[in-house]
Amino acid sequence: MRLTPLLRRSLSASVDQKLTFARLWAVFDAKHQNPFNSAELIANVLQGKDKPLYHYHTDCGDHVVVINCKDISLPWYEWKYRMYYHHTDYAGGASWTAAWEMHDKNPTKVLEKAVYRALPGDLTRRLRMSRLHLYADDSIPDEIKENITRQLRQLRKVPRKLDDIPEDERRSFPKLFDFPENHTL
Amino acid sequence: MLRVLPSVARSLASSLSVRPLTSKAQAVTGEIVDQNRESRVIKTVLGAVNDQIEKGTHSRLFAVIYLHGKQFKVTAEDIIAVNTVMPVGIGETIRLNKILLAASTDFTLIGRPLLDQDLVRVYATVIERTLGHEYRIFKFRQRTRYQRSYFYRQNYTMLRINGIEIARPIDQ
Amino acid sequence: MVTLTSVLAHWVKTPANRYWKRRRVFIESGHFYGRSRNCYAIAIRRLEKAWTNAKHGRADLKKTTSQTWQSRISASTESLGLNYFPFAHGLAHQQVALGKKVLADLAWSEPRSFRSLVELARNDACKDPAHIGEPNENVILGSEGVDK
Amino acid sequence: MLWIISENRAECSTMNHYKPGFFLKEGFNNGMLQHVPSLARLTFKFCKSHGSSRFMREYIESEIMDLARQCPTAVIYLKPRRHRDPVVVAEYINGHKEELRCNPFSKQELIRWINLMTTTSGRPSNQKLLKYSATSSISIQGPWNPWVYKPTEENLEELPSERLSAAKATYPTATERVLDMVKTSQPR
Repeated sequence: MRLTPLLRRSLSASVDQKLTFARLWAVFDAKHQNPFNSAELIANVLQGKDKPLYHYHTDCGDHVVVINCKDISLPWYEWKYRMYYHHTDYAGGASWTAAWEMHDKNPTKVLEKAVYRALPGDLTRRLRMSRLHLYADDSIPDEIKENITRQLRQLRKVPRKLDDIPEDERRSFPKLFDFPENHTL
Repeated sequence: MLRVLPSVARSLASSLSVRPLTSKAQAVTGEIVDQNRESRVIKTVLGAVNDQIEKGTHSRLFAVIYLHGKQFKVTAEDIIAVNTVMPVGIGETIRLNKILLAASTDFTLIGRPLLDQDLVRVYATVIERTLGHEYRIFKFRQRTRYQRSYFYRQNYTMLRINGIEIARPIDQ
Repeated sequence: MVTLTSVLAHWVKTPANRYWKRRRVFIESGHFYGRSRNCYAIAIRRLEKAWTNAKHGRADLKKTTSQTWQSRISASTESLGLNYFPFAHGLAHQQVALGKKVLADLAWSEPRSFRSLVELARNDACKDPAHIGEPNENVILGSEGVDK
Repeated sequence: MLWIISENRAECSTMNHYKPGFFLKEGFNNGMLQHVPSLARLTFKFCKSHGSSRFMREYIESEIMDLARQCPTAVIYLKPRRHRDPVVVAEYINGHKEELRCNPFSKQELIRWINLMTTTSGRPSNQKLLKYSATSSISIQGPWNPWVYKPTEENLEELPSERLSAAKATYPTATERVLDMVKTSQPR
């Protein structure tokens, strides 16, 4: 069948439309990442702020799958001093939970709350949160893994432990100075 | 191995069309090591673009024009509304001289800041001169019974873009 | 009975004048919620507030539109490995006078032209590598028939 | 009562004004090859004796021939009737009809309003223009999509992948700089 130029243009236009507004699934590795800085990155992706057709009325955000939530790293002593407040609405019902305690109960909760705070507090917040998929370790269900087409870059390098570095690499590492023999560490 | 972005070469070529190759333009070719190769690249790119222009095989053109303090991205058959009264009769055709950018699918000519007037030509016809919607500018002061309403309507001139053409090879 | 000239006739409080005075207000308050739609005393107060707000709204619209343009441009440049401000400075330094409105339009409608603009700005900014960091690996370094 | 008579029934009924905005659109690509003027008929209704039609009469005496020469495709009617306000009715080729009461206008204002009626293209007046340009081909190079700037080899990678996930630093770390210094000073 031979298409007229006008018809061909309109057909390709509808395909273009679907391509342009395609909703991707991105994956983010939270290992050794600051959850509050990562939350800003994830919130931008959930809102679609990384697309040139972003508009605050347009629902153009991507899905984000976050893995290794149990390995997040909080700065300073925040595991101890960051408190999550809850009130049961009864007298004396206030409670404060430390971040480490929250993390023990649910390893995805700290990041989830961080992303919730980073998103704008309008009616779209719950919808966007429903596109966030958090997993404690690196195992993703198959039905979600098959959607993933995009990888978000981490914000900071994951440091290597001394035990992870092979023996020969450790030996070949240049020594800047040596301790004197009588030096006690 | 020479590695050059086709788009860099395109922008290079476009800068050539406006002015001769300056030291600033040479800095663009940071990835090209050999001077001879650079000139060969420019020749090839310009040749490819000129070939399309001479044979007329390039796709539909679009241009960014500067008109009455505003910029419009236009292509043939477009209508634009300019927020002014133009001293041109209805149905008369004018030529738009200030062109910031002209491109097709395969090449982009970027003006720095304007493209040569003889290179790209954009024609437009005035099809309508009208007023916009009326809006109320309301002034109100508390407790003094002062309130005024002023009404205002903007002037608009509608232009139909007749066509965009590249008149000559870009490196002449 | 007092007879008035035609100039003073509209001063008379007739039911018809009362109706049309209210009619003019209700025409504009038709989309309000509750009694401010149909009760004159409430409607006129809400309308005055709406008219003063509209004045600020016209100014705010320009601001939010400009923010949207900037957000769209930076989304596109960042996926090409360049932030918004080096991009804008690079274009200005190369004497390219394209405005935000047109750049935001090109960013989604003409990706190839936009990419060549980003490359132009990047090569200008490359002189000071601290501003742009490493080139993004999303950029394909190709040789489309130019080096043969 | 002759205020502004309009085809829009909402103005005369008890409904509120709902005036939708409009986008630029011109039928049959008017102005591409040839421009077809949109004004079809212009009717001047006025009184021969009443003071409210004074400036309208002056306009008709001095300006109407110029107007007829200026728009040769339009038909101009003069319709005198007694003791009523002057009205100008413009009818356009798309079927739109616009009526304008001209009682408060001076002759100079009348010239401007009638000039406006000849240059507009027959859409209901006082509508909000929503977009300042209209195009049939929105994108020439194909619009942006999430894969435009994406390198194709990324599609072959199995996600999540460590290579694409690793953070990129702008500056070298202190360790890397020390290692670099050591490497450069080795021949010594």
